[in-house]
Amino acid sequence: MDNITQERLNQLRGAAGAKRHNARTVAALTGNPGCVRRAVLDAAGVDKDKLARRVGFPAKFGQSQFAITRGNSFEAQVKANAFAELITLLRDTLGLQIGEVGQTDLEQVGGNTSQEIRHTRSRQKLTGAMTNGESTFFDHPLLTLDVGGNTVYLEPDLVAFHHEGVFHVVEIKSFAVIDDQADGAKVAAAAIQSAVYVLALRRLLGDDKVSHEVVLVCPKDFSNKPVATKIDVRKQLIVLEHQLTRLARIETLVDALPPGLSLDLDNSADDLFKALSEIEARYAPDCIAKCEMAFFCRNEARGCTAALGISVREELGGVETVAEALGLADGTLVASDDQAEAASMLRATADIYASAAAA
Amino acid sequence: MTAISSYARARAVVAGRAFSIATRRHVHLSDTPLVFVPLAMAGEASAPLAAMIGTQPDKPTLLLVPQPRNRDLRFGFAASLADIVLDYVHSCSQRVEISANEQVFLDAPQLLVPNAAGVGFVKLLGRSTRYRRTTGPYPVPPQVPLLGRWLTHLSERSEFAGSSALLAMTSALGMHWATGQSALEDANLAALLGWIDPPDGVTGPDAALAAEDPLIWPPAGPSTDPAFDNEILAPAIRAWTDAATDSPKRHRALNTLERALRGQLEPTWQLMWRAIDVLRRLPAADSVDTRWTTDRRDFSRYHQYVTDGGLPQARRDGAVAAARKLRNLEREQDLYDATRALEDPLVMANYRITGAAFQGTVVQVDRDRRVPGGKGRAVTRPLIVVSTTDPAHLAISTKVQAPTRSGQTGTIVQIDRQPDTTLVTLELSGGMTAAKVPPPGTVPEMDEHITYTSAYPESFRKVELPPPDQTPWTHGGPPKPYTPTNDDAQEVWE
Amino acid sequence: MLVVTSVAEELERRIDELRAAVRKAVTAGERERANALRAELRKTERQWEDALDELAEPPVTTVPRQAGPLLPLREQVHQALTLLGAPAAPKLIIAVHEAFHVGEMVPARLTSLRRDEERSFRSAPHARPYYLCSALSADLLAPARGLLAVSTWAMTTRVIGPLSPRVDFLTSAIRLSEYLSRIPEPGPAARRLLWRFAANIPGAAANTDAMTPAAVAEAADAELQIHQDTDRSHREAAAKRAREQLDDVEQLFGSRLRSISATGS
Amino acid sequence: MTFDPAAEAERVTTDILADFASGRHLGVVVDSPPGAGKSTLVVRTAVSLAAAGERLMIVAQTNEQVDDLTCNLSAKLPAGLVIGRLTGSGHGVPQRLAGLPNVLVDEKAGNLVSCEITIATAAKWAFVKDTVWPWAIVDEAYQMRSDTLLALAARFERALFVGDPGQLDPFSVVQNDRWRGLTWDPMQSAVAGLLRSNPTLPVHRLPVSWRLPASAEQVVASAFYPYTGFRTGTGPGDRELSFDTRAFGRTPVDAVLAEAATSGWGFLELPARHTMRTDAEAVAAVADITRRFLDRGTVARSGDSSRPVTPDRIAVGAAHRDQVAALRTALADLPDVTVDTANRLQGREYDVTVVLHPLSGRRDATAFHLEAGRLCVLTSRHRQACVVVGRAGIRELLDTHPSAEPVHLHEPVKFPDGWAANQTVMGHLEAHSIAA
Repeated sequence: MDNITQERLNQLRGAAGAKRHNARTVAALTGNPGCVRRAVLDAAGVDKDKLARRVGFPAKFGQSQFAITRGNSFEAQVKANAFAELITLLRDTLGLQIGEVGQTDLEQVGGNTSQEIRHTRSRQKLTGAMTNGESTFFDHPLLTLDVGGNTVYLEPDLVAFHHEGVFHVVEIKSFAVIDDQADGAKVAAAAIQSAVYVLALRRLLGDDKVSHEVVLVCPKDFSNKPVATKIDVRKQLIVLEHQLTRLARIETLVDALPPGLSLDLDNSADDLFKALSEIEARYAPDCIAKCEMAFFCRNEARGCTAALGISVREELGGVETVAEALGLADGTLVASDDQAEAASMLRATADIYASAAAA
Repeated sequence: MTAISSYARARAVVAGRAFSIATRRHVHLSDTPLVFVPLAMAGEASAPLAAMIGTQPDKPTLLLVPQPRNRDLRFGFAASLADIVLDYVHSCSQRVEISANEQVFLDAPQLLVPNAAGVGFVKLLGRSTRYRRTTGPYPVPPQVPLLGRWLTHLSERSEFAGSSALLAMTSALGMHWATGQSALEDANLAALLGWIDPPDGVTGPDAALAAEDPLIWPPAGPSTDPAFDNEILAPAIRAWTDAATDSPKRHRALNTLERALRGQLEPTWQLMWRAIDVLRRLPAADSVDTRWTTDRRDFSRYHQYVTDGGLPQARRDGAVAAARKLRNLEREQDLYDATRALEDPLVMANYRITGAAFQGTVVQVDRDRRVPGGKGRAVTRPLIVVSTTDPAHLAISTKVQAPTRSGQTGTIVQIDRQPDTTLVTLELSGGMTAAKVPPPGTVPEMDEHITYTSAYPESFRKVELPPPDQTPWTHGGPPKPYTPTNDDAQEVWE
Repeated sequence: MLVVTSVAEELERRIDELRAAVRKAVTAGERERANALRAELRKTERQWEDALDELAEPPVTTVPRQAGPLLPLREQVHQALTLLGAPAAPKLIIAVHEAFHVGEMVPARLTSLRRDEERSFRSAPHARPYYLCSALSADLLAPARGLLAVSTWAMTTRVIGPLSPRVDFLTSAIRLSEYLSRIPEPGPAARRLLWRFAANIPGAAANTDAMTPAAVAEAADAELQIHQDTDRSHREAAAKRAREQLDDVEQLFGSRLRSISATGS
Repeated sequence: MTFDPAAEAERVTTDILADFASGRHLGVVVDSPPGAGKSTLVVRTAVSLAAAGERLMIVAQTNEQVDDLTCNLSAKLPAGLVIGRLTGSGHGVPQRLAGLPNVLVDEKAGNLVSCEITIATAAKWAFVKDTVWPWAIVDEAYQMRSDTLLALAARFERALFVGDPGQLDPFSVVQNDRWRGLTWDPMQSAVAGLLRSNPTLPVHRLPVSWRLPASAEQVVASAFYPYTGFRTGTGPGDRELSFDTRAFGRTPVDAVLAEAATSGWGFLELPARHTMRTDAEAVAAVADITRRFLDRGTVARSGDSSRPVTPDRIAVGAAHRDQVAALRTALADLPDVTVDTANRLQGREYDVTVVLHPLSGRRDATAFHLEAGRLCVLTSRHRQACVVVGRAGIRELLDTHPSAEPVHLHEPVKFPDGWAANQTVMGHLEAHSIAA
């Protein structure tokens, strides 16, 4: 993006260091692409979690240490003993050849964990793999992806290179696959996240070098035994690429903001509150599960039909506020021409509700 | 969402309290429901942590697993839970009646959990226990696999529209009241009930807001508040694990755990019983009993099956089982939707708004009208005209019925839309006896206030499916019959 | 007595308050406050424990969970590594130890172990018959993440090329099988350990009951044949570089990354 | 080399017949893009089998489809052969079939044993017992649910499954994920299930759409048949609309007619607004356009044959029933114009279609609105031109659509993706857009 925009964004963020995108936040671009507030805050690298707290609406998704422990120990387990369990799994799911067991550790470079060094090395090793075929498993490679003009570092759990000349992203998650089924929302989240990695890999190695089939590794049933399932992420890739190209529009969004707008976390809660209100949000109830700002936006959206759920808004004739809807329904509000149909529908609903409730 | 519930939500926002979307109760409530509030450990697939269970508000039993990662302790939990559930199941199988020449118990188990996730927990717990072996590797107490079958039975039954065998309280309340918040937020039992039945002097929205503070209202489970996990549960579990067996330290640790978990469960336990009272205040709809009979029959059949030593439910449906189940689910869904509307004007209201039904006044009756019938001879086909202000989007020749006159079908002959009213002309057939002149009362009278709907229960003809062992090639051929394997039993639960 | 009880109750109340307070602080994101409260909470909990100890009848003397270790830790690790015959991660070393000996190993102490060994070597090189050292990554000759080795092993054994982890896994499997077939009554723990290998070697064993050490060794060797030569040449080249380029300390504990240019492979 | 549609289509058809008749496969699947001669294939296959003395059963989905097929068959059937039309109880004899000499109509399969060809709806077939036919043809197989096929699969030994994968999937009133990922998931389409259980069955594709004009080839193929595509039988300029009367002034309606006449596509863009589904303005616009086509004396030329576009050659399509109700009222004076939902327009063909865009005036797009099959049906019924009416802002709506569909393990990803297909179609329509 152009420098002016970058400048505006830095100014908006203020003193605090920029919070970098990661696979999860990039994936979130597809979650509510219509929300200007989220787009701007993410582009500016504002710490939404802190911000939400400062304005008095803390997000409520803390993580239980039990879940974290479980996640880590499961990944450690499937990778233990030179990927012993993974090798067995991938021999089945990807048809790895018996000779394909080579492994390269990219989590650190000779004790050095700086992102630049790790990325350079990851690049060398991954591009090298296609020529020398030394390694099949690349542990925690560090990839980059251009997100709205910023370089974002991404770190998949594992990338597997197959002798048939394609790389496969391997995602290790600790939610269970029970009788070959898993929580659709969790799988969807894993899929879009993996798609981000696939995209980053493709930008590095070329589209035909990276499979659109990622391998999801989860605990089987109620055991710790891992099971691998291939997931086709073509749809996720379509959406993701579309939203990434749309990020260019961040410039127009930023231009639209009042000059001097600042979300510096050191500002008073009041100022932050006011400043936030200047940036338009697109609140829907399911934001609560997805976005740190949700409770702030929900409070703001109180009295709007959208806060009751998008299908409710639809049922209420797409009218903006609850007051309007009821006003039109009981006739105390005069319908503008473009509200005429909504009004008559709402009046009918009100009449019928009254007659039925009376019965 | 429907137009009615959406409108009611809007009203609720302004009024600060929930609005009715049903005038009658459409779920059955047993005199002694088994209320079950489970908690699970985060990050694990159905690792029970604790539960409060019982049939009486003042006598809950608290079960807990001091170290949920310990497999034996989990099965200990399952065993104690089994004792309670199986006793309850047994108590339901005491009195029988003979209906449609089969033995049907007069009672059936009814399990009430706080929310949809609770139903999911029951399903998983059933799945994780029903294949356990009582001998060989990893043996478990005999009642555990039995528990698994019953929990599985209940959760499968709960997939049927109108079944009350296993209810999520949030859904039970949600089908009778609309709140001023989103359906997503209604999944919080405390919040939902806060809108429907707020404590004195508190408005719905405030009650709902308070319900979101885990310190005031702990989550209704099965997942716990992360802060509780990290700050209280984890240290308590560690204390218990580190303490030597039978040491005073361990006893104390157990007490701490018990106090902490009781504190998380009790509020929801109270909510559950409050919710039950709220629901009991509504008069039950007529067909609630009929549907409960279906639940009882299903229970009786499965009870018999278990007694005869049938195998545990398969992991997944085979092709034929799946097709049959889908058909049954669809049949019960249609039946349920239609009957609910016939029995409850507020439910019917949804059909009136979409124009699939209409309510109005009879303004014209041609009672003795006769037309040539199929085999040449004349048949009685009265014409009536109903004047309505409802949208009434019905195509000509659509068949409709009146809730009050189930035996009789009307066919839309003409719809005449006038500025202030719509005149619907109907040709009636059936419900008039064979007499040339319909006996009085069999045809709607002038000025009668009447509702007609195009959505009414229709007789289903049951499709015969091939027996599983003759599954055709189009569906992968006959499946291997399910036989329990060692894997089932050895599948380590940790 | 009574007094003490009331004290305990008082403390109990306080503990509940503190717990609530901590959670409030956490949800509000007030980290410092939360930590302060936590500290006080733990203190109060200790006081409570003490108060109750006074109440409690003299605690039943409980038997220590495990008999104390018979050998010093480094000896035990050395034993495990010698059995495996290849560089191994702490997790595996612990598993091996617990499969054949009493007494548990604390992972934390294992990680510090390597540092102690390095310190001791630097202060008095070659003073001990062996040191527990690092395995070296073949390309950078830097310490390979999380792998322990024995200083007396040949450099070719201690350097890790791309294929080496699998090769070492198979080698260890073979040595473990042989060991098991030698000892009269391998316990369940030992068999469980072998199974963890067998389960991931093609053709090693259908299931736990059917598993025989001989078959496992045979299957492992079959796959080993496929990787061995490439791996050996790789390791030898790297070992040569190590001997030429590294000083004594580095040869045992690896070279720190010097410059990014060194990352070329 | 140049593409000879007729020859190509003939080649594929003979392949199909040979493949099926060879008896080497229990099943043969034929995917057919819109108007690629599906029913011609069905008739031809049936006739050739019957003529060869084989007995076969034909399965279609609706009574209307069954009666259409019966008529076509009866016309093509060699003398001496008889079609048995098996009807539901109380269905009576469809008057269309009453006069046909070589058609027997009966409620009982037992009374039709003498017939070489027996034809009925899938629903009816599910109740037939005992008899087994050596051959079966299943028409519109993608609109049939897998559990329906299960109920009647025992009736035949081998079957030809013909259908259009681009149209709407079958649906159910119940929502239940318990069968997700199973190859025999009863909720999926019969063909989807069939192929998952029998991955080796041959799948043929009819390569040529005889219905769609050349102007529709690129957009419809790329939006709805992304991995297979198809060609149109006619080339650029082979189809053309002309008007007897000239447009007076340059009203948007006439402008969009002109655009449609020359390019085969027209998009009348109403000012952006969030509306009720039954957006009165949009409904009026659709009605005006339809009426205008008739008032202007539209003539449709295909090759060198021309004919006037009469009311029965025009269809008006929408997504929701209430929209259709509103449109019918608005077009009450033109009873011969077909006005219906996408579901009921499946498999139909017209010269001109006028469509109310499913996303017009919507604030949020639901899965229903985005379903690829729905848009595919609406934009692929025409021989000449398709005019779409919609509010401005559909593109933005798509861009800001949150993608949150759950993903189920072992469930094949279905293409085209509705969201992507909508993007493609809108992208195309913008080039033919006229502001109202």
